[in-house]
Amino acid sequence: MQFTNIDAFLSMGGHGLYVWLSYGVGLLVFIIAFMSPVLKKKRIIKELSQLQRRQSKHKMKDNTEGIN
Amino acid sequence: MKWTFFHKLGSPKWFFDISGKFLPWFVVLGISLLVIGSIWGLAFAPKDYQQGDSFRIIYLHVPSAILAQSCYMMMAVSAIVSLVWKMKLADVFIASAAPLGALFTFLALFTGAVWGKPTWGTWWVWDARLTAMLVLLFLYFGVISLQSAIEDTQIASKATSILVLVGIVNIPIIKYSVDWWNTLHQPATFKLTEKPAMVPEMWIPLLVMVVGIYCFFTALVILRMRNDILIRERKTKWVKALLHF
Amino acid sequence: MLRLQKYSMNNSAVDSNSLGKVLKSVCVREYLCASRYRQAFINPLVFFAIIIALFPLGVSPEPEFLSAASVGVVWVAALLSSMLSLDNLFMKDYDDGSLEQLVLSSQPLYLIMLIKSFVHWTLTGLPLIIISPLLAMMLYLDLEQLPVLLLTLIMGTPVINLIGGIGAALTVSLRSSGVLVSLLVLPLTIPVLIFATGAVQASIDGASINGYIAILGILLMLSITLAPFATSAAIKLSVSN
Amino acid sequence: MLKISNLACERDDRILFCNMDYAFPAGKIIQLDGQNGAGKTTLLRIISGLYGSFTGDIFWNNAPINSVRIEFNQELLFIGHKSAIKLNLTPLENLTFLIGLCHSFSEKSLFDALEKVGLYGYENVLCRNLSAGQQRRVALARLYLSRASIWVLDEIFTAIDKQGVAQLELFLAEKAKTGVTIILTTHHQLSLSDCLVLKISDFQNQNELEDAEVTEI
Repeated sequence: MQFTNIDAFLSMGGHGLYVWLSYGVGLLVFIIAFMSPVLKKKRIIKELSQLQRRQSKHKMKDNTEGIN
Repeated sequence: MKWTFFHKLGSPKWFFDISGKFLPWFVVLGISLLVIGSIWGLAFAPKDYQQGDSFRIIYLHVPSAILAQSCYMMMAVSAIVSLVWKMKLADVFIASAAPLGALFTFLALFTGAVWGKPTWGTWWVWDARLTAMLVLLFLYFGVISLQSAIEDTQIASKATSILVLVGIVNIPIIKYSVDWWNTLHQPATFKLTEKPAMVPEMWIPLLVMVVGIYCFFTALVILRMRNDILIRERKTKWVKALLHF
Repeated sequence: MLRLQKYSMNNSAVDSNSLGKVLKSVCVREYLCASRYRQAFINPLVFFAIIIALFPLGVSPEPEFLSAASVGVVWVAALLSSMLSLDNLFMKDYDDGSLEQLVLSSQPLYLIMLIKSFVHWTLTGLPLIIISPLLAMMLYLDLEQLPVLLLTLIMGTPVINLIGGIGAALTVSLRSSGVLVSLLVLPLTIPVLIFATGAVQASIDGASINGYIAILGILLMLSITLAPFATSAAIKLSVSN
Repeated sequence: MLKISNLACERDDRILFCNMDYAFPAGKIIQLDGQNGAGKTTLLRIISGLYGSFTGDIFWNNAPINSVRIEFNQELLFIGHKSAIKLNLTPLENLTFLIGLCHSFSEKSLFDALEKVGLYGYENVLCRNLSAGQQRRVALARLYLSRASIWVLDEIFTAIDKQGVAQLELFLAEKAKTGVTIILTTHHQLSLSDCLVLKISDFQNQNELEDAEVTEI
């Protein structure tokens, strides 16, 4: 451990603002980069299954019409 | 001649199945390596004798810069694969990796600028590395906007592949010219990241971060590629079967 | 063997035009079209002059400052106006279907693209080079440096045209492609800008410019040999839209 | 001879046609038939090599077409929706370029061709001053000059008057007898007797796309 206490760790020898700004933005970027595809996947699956349901309904209708 | 291996590799379904198995590992490995590396770098690595603690930005700056550059290389390899063997997965990779490349380039630029403030006294210096990164960011923007401007996905992919290849031929020239320009206008000053012989306590956490960011990047690319594959292959049997569950 | 025979057979049957004649007919048509619609090639020139005139207005009219900045300003303005003229390169040919005919020609498309680039350069790059001494003098560029500036423009503008051709070819099928072309092309032209302005700067400092000119020559050769391939691939792609 | 085998094309989430096998016999006129948006133009563009997003094979004289592309292009005459006519050029200049792309010619032959399409006296008028039908005729003058053996003609009768259409049909029939394969689309009722019809709807099998393994590479 390079720092004696938590205050020294946070102040980073006077460069705290720069170091923590970098890491904060880095964390933000990582979270955004990770969450956006995860959320997008849910949306895609929802949309695609809706689309599929609509289409299969159409097909069923066609089929029954054919039988009648 | 038919390469069954290549056939398999080119199949989105195969990729979707296999990547699903590997994905959690990359996520866990990436995140834990990044966490370990950051804590190590922030709290345990010795401080630099010249720059003090602001040097700890290196553990974020260098890995993202390395990744940003190698991401373009990977895209270029994919572009060749896409144009020569017409492999769909390569197209998907380029489309998925370009925004990530831009994001990590931005991160490298941002951390570089923030690091520049305590080191040089200004937020932005027309340093060769930073300028080259800025140009790289523009190249990524070009790829992204071309991809989204063309509606037909297949044509968009091919066009992007051509652009990426043109870019990769140019990148060494740009890098060289920016280096030249920099030595011309600024006598070599204090350079970021060029340290005479880092001690192991300094570079081992850096190595951890580099490996971690690659794992994390792999996980992100897989996530994005899987999304893209679902959309592109939405009319195939296997995607429809997948959605039934 | 078989293919060779077939090839010669076809040749005698069709008697297709020689490469030289085809390239000549492309050239002739480009110049004819340009002569009937001159505005398309005058506008970028005016744009070039306006940018240069804006600079002293926007920054400072002091001779010392302007003469120091003149090379860069002339070059950046030349770059921007080249971007503007890229629209003329393929847009009309795409709209009226001429590009399809060029793609279906039995002659190598990359040579046709090279010729088109060259013609386009003589119509846009050359006039720009011709008026640039006038504008450079308005920016108080040292007269002794003028030949060096012209040399860099002569060697550099074709490179910009050739690289720009790739961007124009990639985006020709899109409506409103203007900004996109610049976004794609401008980052790729940075080396030309650096070495061209570097050469003039070196000449001002009394250093040798041979190295810079050699590198500009390499860039020119590279883009002449490589860019038409990318352009023709991009054209084939855009036509298939 | 031109042959397509197992051709399939999907566009805008729709399968235009699939499992298409057809051999275009030499010396015949083949009319592509289908509704608007059925994929007639796309098929013509695939055959001429302008459109690449398809699966299946095209053979020319039993060789895969990509391996004989230059030879094929020498034998191909393609006139599309866009007629490649520059409005700022005269009919003569336009023809000089379009024919000059393919083969050598004499100036007189250009005048003759323009006369045949009814543009006598208009040789040196800018095309922008001609009517739509006349502009179309400039493009069609290429037919009278072409030495190609495969003609791919997309909606060439558009904007042409009845008399012109009749004359063109006669010319096409005559040309086909000399061994030229003519593949065309048109909304006109062709009055030609020995015209083959290729119905695109015959190849519209609405099956789902197979699993990707087969179609990938």
